[in-house]
Amino acid sequence: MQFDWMQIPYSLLTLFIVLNYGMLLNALIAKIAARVGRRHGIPIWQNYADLLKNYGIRSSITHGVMFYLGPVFRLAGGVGLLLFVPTIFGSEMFSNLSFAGDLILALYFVFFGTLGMALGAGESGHPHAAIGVSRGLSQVTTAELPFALAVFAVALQYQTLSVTDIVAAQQGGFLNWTLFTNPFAVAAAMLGFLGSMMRPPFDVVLAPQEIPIGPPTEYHSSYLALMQTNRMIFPIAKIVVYMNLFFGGAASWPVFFIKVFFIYMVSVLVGVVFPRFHVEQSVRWFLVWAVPFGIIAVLMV
Amino acid sequence: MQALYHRLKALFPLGELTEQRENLVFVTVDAAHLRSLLLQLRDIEGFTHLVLLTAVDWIETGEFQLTYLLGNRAKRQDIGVRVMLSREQATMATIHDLWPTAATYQRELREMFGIDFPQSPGVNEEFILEGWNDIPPYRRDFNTLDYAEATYNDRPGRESRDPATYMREKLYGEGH
Amino acid sequence: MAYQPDRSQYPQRRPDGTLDIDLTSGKYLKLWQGPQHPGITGNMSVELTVCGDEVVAGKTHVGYLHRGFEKLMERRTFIQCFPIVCRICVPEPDFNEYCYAAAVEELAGITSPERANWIRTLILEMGRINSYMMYLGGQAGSLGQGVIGQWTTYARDLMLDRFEELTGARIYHMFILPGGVRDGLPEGFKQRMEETLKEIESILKDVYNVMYCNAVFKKRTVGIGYIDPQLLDSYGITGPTARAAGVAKDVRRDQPYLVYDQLDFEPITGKDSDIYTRADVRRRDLLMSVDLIRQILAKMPDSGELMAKLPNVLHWQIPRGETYIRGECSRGEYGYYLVTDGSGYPRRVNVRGPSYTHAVALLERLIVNINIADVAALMVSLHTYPPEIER
Amino acid sequence: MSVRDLLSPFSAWKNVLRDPVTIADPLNRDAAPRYRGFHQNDIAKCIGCGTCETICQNGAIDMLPVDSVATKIGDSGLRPRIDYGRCCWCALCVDICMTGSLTMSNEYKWVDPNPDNFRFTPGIDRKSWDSAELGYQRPEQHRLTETKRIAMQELEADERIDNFAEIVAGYTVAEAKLEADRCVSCGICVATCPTHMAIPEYIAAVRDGDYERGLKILYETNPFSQVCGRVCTRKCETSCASRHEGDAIAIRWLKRHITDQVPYERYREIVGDPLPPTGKKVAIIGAGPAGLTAAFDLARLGHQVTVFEAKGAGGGMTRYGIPEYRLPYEALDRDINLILSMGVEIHYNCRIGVDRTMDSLQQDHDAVVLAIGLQQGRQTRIPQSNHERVYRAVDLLHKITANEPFELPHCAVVIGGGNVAMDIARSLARMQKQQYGVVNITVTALEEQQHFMADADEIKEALEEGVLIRDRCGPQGCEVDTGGKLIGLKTWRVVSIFDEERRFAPKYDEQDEVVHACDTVIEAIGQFSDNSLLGELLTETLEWDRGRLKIDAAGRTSEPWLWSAGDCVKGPDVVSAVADGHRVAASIHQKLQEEDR
Amino acid sequence: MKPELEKRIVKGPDGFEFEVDPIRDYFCETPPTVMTAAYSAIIEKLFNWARAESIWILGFGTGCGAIEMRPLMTPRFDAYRYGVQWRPTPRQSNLFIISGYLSVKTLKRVIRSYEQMQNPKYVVGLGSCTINGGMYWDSYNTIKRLDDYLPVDLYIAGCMPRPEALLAGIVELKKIIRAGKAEGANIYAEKFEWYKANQKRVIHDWDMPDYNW
Repeated sequence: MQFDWMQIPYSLLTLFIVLNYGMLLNALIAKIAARVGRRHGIPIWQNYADLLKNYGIRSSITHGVMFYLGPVFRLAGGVGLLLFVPTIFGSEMFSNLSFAGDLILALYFVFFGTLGMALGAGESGHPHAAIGVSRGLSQVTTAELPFALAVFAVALQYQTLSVTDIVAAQQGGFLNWTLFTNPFAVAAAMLGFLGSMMRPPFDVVLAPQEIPIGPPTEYHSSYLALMQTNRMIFPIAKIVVYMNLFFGGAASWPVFFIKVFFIYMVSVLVGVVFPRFHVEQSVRWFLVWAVPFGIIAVLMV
Repeated sequence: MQALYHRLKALFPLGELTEQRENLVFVTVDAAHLRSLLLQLRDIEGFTHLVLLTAVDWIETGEFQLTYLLGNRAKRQDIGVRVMLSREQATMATIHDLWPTAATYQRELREMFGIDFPQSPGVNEEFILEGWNDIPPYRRDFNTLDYAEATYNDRPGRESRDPATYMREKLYGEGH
Repeated sequence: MAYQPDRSQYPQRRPDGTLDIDLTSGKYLKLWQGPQHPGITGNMSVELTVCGDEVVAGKTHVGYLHRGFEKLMERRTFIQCFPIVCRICVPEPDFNEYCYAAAVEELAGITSPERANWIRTLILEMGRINSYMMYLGGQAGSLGQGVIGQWTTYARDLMLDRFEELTGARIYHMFILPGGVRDGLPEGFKQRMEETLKEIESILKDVYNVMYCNAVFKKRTVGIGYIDPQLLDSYGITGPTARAAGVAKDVRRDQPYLVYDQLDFEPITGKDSDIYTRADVRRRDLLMSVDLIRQILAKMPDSGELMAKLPNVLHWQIPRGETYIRGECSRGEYGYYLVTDGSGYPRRVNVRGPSYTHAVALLERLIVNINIADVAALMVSLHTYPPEIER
Repeated sequence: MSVRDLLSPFSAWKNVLRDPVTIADPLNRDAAPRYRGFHQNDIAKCIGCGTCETICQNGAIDMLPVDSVATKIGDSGLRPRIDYGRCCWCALCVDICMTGSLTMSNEYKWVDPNPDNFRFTPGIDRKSWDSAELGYQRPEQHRLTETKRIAMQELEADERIDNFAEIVAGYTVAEAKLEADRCVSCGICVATCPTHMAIPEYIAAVRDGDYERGLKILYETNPFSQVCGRVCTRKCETSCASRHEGDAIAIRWLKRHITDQVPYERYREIVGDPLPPTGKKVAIIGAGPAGLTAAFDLARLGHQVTVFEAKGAGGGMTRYGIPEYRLPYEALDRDINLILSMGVEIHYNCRIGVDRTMDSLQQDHDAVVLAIGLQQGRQTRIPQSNHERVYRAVDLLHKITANEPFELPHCAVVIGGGNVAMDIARSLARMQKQQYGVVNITVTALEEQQHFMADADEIKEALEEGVLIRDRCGPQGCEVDTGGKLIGLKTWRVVSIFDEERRFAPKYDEQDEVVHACDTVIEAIGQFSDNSLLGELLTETLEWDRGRLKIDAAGRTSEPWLWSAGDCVKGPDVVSAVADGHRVAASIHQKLQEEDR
Repeated sequence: MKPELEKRIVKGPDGFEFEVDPIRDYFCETPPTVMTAAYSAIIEKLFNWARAESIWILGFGTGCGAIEMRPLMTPRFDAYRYGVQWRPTPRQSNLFIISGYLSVKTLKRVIRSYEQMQNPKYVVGLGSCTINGGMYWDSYNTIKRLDDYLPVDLYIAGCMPRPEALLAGIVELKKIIRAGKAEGANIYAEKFEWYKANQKRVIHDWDMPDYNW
């Protein structure tokens, strides 16, 4: 694959589309979750207002360089993840900066933001942030484990580390999706996915009732706005990876929108109705339920 | 309840029995015999539930009345044990070892009435108030209205007229 | 494999019984839950000393809501006390009104009319439903299951509508006053109440399916926050917390007041005495209240006096005396100790809220050696309302 | 843990398909019909008694004057202003409201950035909820004060008809406490009482059972408390706040109760000794309530007071006008003796103008008070009314009191609907019963019975005692038979009493003529004062106002040494006379002090 | 003062002893500064719109009124529709609803929480108690006028105000914000000395720094 300068504005366009989609999707998901609670929920444009409001906060305080860099790292993680995987399969415009080994980079980016966040939150000096960070790191690590195993299985299965190639291999009817060709890997990955979406039962990191609200507890104004921006992009980017690896990717924007929505809904489906685990309970849960699937998947291939 | 009273009376110097209801009586005992009376009530007579422990300030006679209210669920009876303390030296033996929860009551009494319970856990710590610098507020000689008026600002602009006085001024031009 | 924390570095006890905690050592962390904290039951706080994520000591701090009711009542006439007492406990204010009214009636030698007693019972049971609904939302919410709170608050809102219709107010009803109640049931009340009860039952069914039959919820609550039945008396534990430990402590049965002796019910008990059992006892108690309301509406007289004759309330004086009135509120034994001295003002009022013992002595004992994440759930499971602690 | 535990939580998702239960427009949601929202006050009904302020435990209510309401009898002119920085919406103010004017709407939204705006006078300051119909109103049966007056024990008609024993028994201590307990101590009555008795205070004394304190309060303002406790016109009760939704407090009976409860021997000590003598001398003409009150006040202030009374005993109209069954002479004597015990000198049977002249009084005294009352009965001047069997009520009442003989009519018609008419009718009825065994008295008057000037109680009791009442009868002449014997009174039916401009101009239906058979006609249509004692010269010098002496607010006449008080200048009323006496005494005292300086 | 907040000498791992003053070490004492609208009118307008449409309430139930916050945020009244959300930390909150009476002990925490909120921030006083003391006007432990201690943007009458009244208040607050008149944070900065003096007059146990963001 050749690098073309034109890919940069194209990928920025992707970023723009995904950001707006993320804004609306998050609001839509919130509205759906609100429906379960038998209410209407936020207006669909709420996320724009929140974001703008937080950028418009006049005062802000910092606890140090890392506190400042935390959200930047986080956002970089989200944006980076998005930019280095192809968003729309087969589209010249929206394949972004993907390259042959982008799968490894993607894995790295998934983790990258969390680390930055941990450093920044740690510097805020707030005990709740510290507790949240330690919980977060242990949980993310175990949640990544089945995902990594699944990715490993998929990479083995398709004999490539290029996301584009993996997507290409899944084209031609939905039966070619990894979902059906390697269900154990998908199961492992989806269980890991539940853990990485910060929704119950795996939201012990934020846990407003225990350590309000974990790592971002000290973040505010523009810092928070940056993190919010990331919260709009990062889940979508992550889902893009899942979609590409397991659900046949998307060949056009409408397919992309629909697939992302449904994959997102998986975590919501579970998240709305369950309470949260302890951190050690969730760690154990991943080890007991998700990791074996991953191992089986790897072994099967 | 009369039978109970007579049984207790044989063992302790009790004051008169006040029968408030058929299942609620009050007796008075002196501070020295309180503990043994409570033990007797708890362990022999089945009054195992400490309902409450509180004080009443009888400032006219210079006494605090401590009320230990005990309940017997099986017999559906309650007995209030009154102990009169001098306001000047308001100190009482602690019963937190009989009922751990009494420590909280004693802490509150210490703070709100200034009654001391030596050896009760945390009795000298602030419980409800913070930075209190006046006499204990539940004492009768503490005037809450005066304190509030002196400490917290009122919103100005309030005034009121007494109808009788106002009518006399208005109808008869009399200023008295 | 059960989780076994490493306790080797936990604090030792000093000879005087206090824990040997040196904050400067870095081993321990002081963590405050509250007063500005979503995981706290109202405006109070718990000072946690944690080691890792285990609590080694907890201390309840109250007083954030202290208004000095007992002092304020000493300078209000007997009727003037009536609007103020309900403020002592926000989520279930009616017990204050009832206990105060009953205490005044007893000392003044007034009997409230039969029909008023039925309405009082009705209001108390309605209040119990509300309080339990708050609790259910809180218990699920403390574990991060927000949707239960949405449903139960809605159910509570429906009941508040009934309250509003009957009493003229949403939260502070100020309806039960010494001598009786303000008014009778409005037109069509029974029917609307029945609709509300049906809706509540259906919501409770959903709650049962989503909250009680929930693997994660069970995982988080079964076996946590165990209260030894031996502790009940020494810690003054009453109400559902005691009943969940297998002791059928229920004032409604033990010392029936109002019209409870004419109603058909049995105290609900559990046996495991953990958070889950307490939640379950409360849910079944709630269903029992629904049933009791149905019984009350069916049996209550539709006409008759609502107020006993009062002396002119502006200069009402009550002879010297003291009494204690108790009732079974949703959290346990609620009681008023009233002392009068022959003047127009109470000499002393002492309010015995069940949270007083539950949230201080008991909580401080139970909180030791549990996970930080369980603190909120434990606190909620004791169902404490701070205003009745400090008043 | 079972599969069910894993799956059943997902049942929550069924709600996605259900409609949300959210209230679509919560900003315009009505509260329940009984909701206790923001206050409303019916300004026309409100009397500004301030009971709401008294019961409010939050100190949220201020009583303040408002421009659109004037102070008048029975209405203080104040209106409650409520501070929503204090209110807790307990509605005790609505429950206690004596007139039912204060209510609550079911409106509940009030948002304002300025905290000083949350104060308003309901009904005066226009609010959006003023016309709201729903909201909390005090339920019918829900009363925090007793509305019914404690019934007074009275003699039954058949027990009282043949004697002059006092009808009213007076409250027992228990009854008085209950009655006193009904009072809300608003004090609206105080200004209505001509002599401004401290009514709430002495009622409080009854409540507390502290009768000596009560008595002291009574005699501060009224030396005729025994009299007023029985026969006061009780204007106070017409303005009583309890009157609006129930019976007025029996203020008169409570006053009497205090005087009954304290042994008479204690009175003098409780009332206290007069001040040391000042050496000033004051003459008072007439020992009626006005004169004796002035005497009492001045004597207590240390002045030397001499009272000149034309009749053989003191009390004036209270003795000679009010029948014994309403006011026993002993009660009157007790009051008078107490006054005299202050060092007042009294000369009975001393008619000024005959036994002494005004000039001599003026010379011997520093001030003179004219308190001669209204002694002469008015006449109807209808045809034949100069017949010897046509009497004036006051004359007959005087004869009855003084035990002067007169021929007791077998059948009498009384003209007039006032208290005097009732007094004479009932007095004669008693005498008829005693002497003839049957009562045959008819009372005729222009007004309808419910508009009679007489107290409703008086009418009721008169009817019980067998007196007939013929209302709306205009007397047209006495019928005399050929032998010159009075045989009846001719009346026409009254169509209207006043003309369009409210002037007295009765119209009759001449066709509807009735002749009331009788052997005696008694005119009870009012009294006037005989001022002949003044002498021609003084009469000339003094200024007059429509037949009465002209006096200023303090009771001064146009002569600097002469004051006048009581019925002769103010019209008939015991308690007004007492008030007058106080006023004159105060004015004289002031003058005398000024002279000293 | 709490023992752990007192100044003390600590011996470091390297053997050096140094003084620790927890209060001064943890918190900033710089008084707040007035921060006026810094951007051009049109941008400020946009920001004001966003501020009005995104109101984050601090989840601190200071008094009885807190009980109506739950119905407010749940199906029946669903304040989310109005752009209102609930935040557990003062850092991220814009609106502080003082839900009724404030005891002195809570006032201290309220001040601390308020100061940790970022400019612009709004305060709404709920019910009689915040206006003129309410039914606790004669209590020794509750303040009477909230505006003595914090700048208040809006008051809602009631005891306690119903959720509907709260929503009406929020709608009104939005109007104020949109008009750019909700400058409580700047008022607080301008009259800082005055507020501090008032606060210190009633909080006797003043163991916090003068300003701690």
